Amino acid sequence: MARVVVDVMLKSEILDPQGEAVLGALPRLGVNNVKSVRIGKRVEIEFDDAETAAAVEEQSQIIADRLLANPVIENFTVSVPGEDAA
Amino acid sequence: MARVVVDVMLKSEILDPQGEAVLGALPRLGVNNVKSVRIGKRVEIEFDDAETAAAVEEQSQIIADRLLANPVIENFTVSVPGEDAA
Amino acid sequence: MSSNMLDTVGVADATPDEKQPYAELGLADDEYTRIREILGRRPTQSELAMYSIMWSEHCSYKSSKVHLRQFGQKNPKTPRLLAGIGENAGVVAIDDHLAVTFKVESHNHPSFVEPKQGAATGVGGIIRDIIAMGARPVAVMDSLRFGELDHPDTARVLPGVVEGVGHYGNCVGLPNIGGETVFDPCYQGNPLVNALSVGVLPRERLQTMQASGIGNVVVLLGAKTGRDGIGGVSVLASATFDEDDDSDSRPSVQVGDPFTEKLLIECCLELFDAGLVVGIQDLGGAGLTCALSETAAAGEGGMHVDLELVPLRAGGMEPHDILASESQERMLAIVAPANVEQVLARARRWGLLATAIGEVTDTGRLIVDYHGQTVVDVPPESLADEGPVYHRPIAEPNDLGLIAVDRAETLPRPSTDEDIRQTVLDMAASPNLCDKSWITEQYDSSVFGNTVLGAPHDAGLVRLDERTGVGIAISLDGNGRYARLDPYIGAQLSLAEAYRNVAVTGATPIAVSDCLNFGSPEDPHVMWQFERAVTGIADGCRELGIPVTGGNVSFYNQTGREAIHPTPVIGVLGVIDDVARRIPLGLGSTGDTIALIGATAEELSGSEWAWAMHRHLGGVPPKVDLGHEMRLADLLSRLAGTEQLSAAHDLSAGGLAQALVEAVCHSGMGANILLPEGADPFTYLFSESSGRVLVVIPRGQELAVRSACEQRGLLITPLGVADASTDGLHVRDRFDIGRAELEAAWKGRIGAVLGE
Amino acid sequence: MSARIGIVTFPGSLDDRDAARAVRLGGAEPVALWHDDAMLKSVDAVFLPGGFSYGDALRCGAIASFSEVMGLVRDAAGRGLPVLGVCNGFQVLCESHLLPGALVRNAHLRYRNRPARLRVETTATAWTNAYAPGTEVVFPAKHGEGRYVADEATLDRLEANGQIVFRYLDNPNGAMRDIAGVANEAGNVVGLMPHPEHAVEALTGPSTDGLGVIASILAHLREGAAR
Ligand SMILES: Nc1ncnc2c1ncn2[C@@H]1O[C@H](COP(=O)(O)OP(=O)(O)O)[C@@H](O)[C@H]1O
Ligand SMILES: [Mg+2]
Repeated sequence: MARVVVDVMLKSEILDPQGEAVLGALPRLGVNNVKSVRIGKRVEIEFDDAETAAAVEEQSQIIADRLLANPVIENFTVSVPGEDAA
Repeated sequence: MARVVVDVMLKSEILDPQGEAVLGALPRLGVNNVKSVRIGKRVEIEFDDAETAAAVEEQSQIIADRLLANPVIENFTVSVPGEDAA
Repeated sequence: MSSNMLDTVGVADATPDEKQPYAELGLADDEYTRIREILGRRPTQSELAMYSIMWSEHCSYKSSKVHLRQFGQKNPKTPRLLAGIGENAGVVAIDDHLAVTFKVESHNHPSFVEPKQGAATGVGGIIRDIIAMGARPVAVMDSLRFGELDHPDTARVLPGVVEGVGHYGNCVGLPNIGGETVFDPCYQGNPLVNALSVGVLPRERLQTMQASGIGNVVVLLGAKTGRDGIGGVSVLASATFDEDDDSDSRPSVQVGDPFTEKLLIECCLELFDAGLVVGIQDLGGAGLTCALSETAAAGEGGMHVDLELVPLRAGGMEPHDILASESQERMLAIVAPANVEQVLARARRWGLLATAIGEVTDTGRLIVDYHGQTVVDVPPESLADEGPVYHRPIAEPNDLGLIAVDRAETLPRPSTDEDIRQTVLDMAASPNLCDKSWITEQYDSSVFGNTVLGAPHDAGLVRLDERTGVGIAISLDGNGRYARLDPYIGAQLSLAEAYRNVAVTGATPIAVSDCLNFGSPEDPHVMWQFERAVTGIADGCRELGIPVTGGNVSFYNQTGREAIHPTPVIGVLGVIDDVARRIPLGLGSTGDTIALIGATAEELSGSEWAWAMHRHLGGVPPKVDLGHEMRLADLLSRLAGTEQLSAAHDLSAGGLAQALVEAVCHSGMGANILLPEGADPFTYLFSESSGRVLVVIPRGQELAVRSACEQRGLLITPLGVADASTDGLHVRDRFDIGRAELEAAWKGRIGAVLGE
Repeated sequence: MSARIGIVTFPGSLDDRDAARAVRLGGAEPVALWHDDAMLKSVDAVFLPGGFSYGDALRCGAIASFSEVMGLVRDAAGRGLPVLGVCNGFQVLCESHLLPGALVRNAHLRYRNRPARLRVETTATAWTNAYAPGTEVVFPAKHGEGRYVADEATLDRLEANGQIVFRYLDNPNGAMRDIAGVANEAGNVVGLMPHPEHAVEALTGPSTDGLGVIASILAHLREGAAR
């Protein structure tokens, strides 16, 4: 199946208030050895089965760049989960 | 560096309107071959360097289970990015 | 980076001929020369960064200062004014105990680059100005301008801006009580996001920004300092650092955190109430640079800071980065040494970072050390108060004569009743007049439980004191088209409209704040517009007897050579002794008389009709009569809370037709109208003559209201009756529009265009 | 002596003052509780107000559920202490597993502020006993994440047990089965998204229907005292 994952994270220099809030809450769970938490988006995209890997790759880049990530404040990576495992 | 990634996704039976909205917007980008889009969270946690891999693994499970994901609506997976590459 | 790279005062002394990138930092040759004269040497990198920031247009008002002086010169004297221009925000007395502070500020360019965060941090910034005066912020408002509604970029900018304004205000817990949304192609590449905040304080809690009391401690409160918004000084990055520098590390956008701001509000108020701070200043556009130099300059004039104590969010920040950073949600407090522990403890309780970073000294110098080495040693007033002042060239635009004769009164008009009926519907559906609830529903309007009137009322009205019922009303208004035709009259028309909108709630206007959005000050035509607009506001306020208490200037709103319409946005604040007396919007009850106060002339140039139906902008704007506005306000405040008035609504864009459409749509009642004999129906319905209000008078009170009008020389014309059974707009002998058809035209337009 | 109703302030709570006003106007005594304090000050009931506790990071209410005070509230609720959660307070109760289900992003993806018409579905709770069954009320609803979800089995069980307390007449957020508010099995813990505390004064609210919630808790406490 043609499944692609796009991870979108705030650029490292941009304040991540959510991550900060979670970091601040960890001691309440008894966790005191975490240095930083950053929270971003994970987007799972499923393409039609018929698509070629190249087409999927190209389209995913377009979707990520133009729709999923805001280049002013975010970076993204596109990955095909199957590939890692292979 | 002790870095862990927790991916949190809505359970498949829970409506994901954000994913639906992205799916609906794709034809405007000229993309017509996507079957589904699901949007979840990616949480990157950085532990103190001194931690052992086992401790990191265990703590991450606790954090994910108790705080990062709500079992009523979400599933999560914990992964250590380094491991994939190795 | 190794310390031997640090550009210290000593290094500057030793290397007088080092070339410095002052031009890239926006400083002119003579400005740089002056800095060298002030210091008697070349500035260090940190000093150069600070001067470039503080002497920028944004911070020094170098192009506008000579004109803004008019406000101080012409302001009417009033005992209400407790703090005025020059403070973070103006403060006016409400009664013997309470005072109110309010201010409007722009965040235009950031909102174009990153609409959500740009607008959000605009709201955050203005809220901190209010806190800095010692006040609890109690409401926000937003005045927005975009390109055409159906332009693809508006689909990007508008939802983001609205989400940002909403997100920040909602999360910080301030009701949004009104604003405006205007569409015009001139704002296509330059959307305007002007945010207002208002706060309330016991009079004795008024705070100053003075760093006074030698030995007092300088405490930085709130968020950590990161690389936000230091793009401007990135030319100072040292060569060694540049190599592992990715584009990431110098973001020009700031991301705000309303949660931290909420904690800042609560914590600062606790500190004020406990008398723990001597002075306080928000960190805004120019970060520590501005806060340190302004507090030092306002106090005894000396301050020493150890910059390495500033808590940082990012690695590898150099002193000038720390000084220039625009990280949000920070305040600077001046605290007596004995109280420092308490201040830190209270901040901790709120989960806020608080750090002592320096102290007040008697040196008369602002000295900043970094790990023991001096990187800044300057007279603080040279940064804060003695920036350059320009008398920019001024020239009347040469197209004004041509524009003035191109009058909208000559445009083809709808002639038949059927055509007029259709025009009412088309206008109601036009972007500037249609229902704005797609936007306002994204804002919390009721948190605090004191909002008596919010959107869609002519002005927002909030209760300040539950026991006495005392409250305030505010309206924000601008009209770029009128200001384009005549900036003096246009600015006064906006002032008159905001004044009238406040009066229509029953409140009495007492003070003004303004945000002046213009093109490039280097363009003499823009400078002419600016000078005329400022003069119009200053003259208008003097005539109305209400002072300008503060405001903001936004220049360079232009794409290439094309400037936006000159757009002064005026905020008027009013006071009402008991909010229960407020006058609502609507049509009262069946049988009530609907009447028009004020005269209608044939004034169509610059009108919404000319624009919406003909894309026409020309001629001269409607006349302003501020004396008339004052009599009208007096009448309304007299009738408020009596049995003589059941509703009122200001007439503005779209004229009488639009006022009736809104009254019907908001009331669930019908309006049964007969246009006065002899009046041209089209003109009567669509002219935008100023100084008019639609009023609804309960049965049996008509004579009393008529005589109250006549006493004040105000024309009142009965138009018809409110009628639940008509349910729609019925113009006798001419046309009928049922509620369903009216609402179909007026509602849902914005959402539909934006794709839902 | 009037009933003491504790109102919890978390960092980021916003409607706590409004909750206190509503309690006061309803004839009870509001008692301020601080999220970090390990004491409930012997209150007779607890009101978790709206807002954005801890910035609503991660999921609304998630971090607040780990606060000191929620540990106490959880124990006390188990022993029958009446607890009401409104908006963010409802989210905190779900995250604390004191109420079933979860609140997720509105189906239309935007924050929306609108008066909501609701039907009181059960009067057999500590917080709704003063209403007549089936009463229609109007409370302001204002939230971005108020869509109630739970699995079908849970929803069926809630229906069967009469744990659905308020239902929307015009569903503003896509909530499953139009659910606006639910109770625990015992009926002492109730959560709802719309704000009864913003419907207590004609001058500022769309109705004064919210006073019924305070009247209910007072009646409930009186009854308990009489027993
Ligand atoms: N258009 C204006 N009308 C009146 N006062 C203005 C105007 N623009 C700026 N001011 C005043 O000049 C001072 C400096 O403005 P500004 O730099 O915006 O304040 P801050 O430092 O709080 O951001 C303030 O007191 C402000 O009220
Ligand atoms: Mg300021």
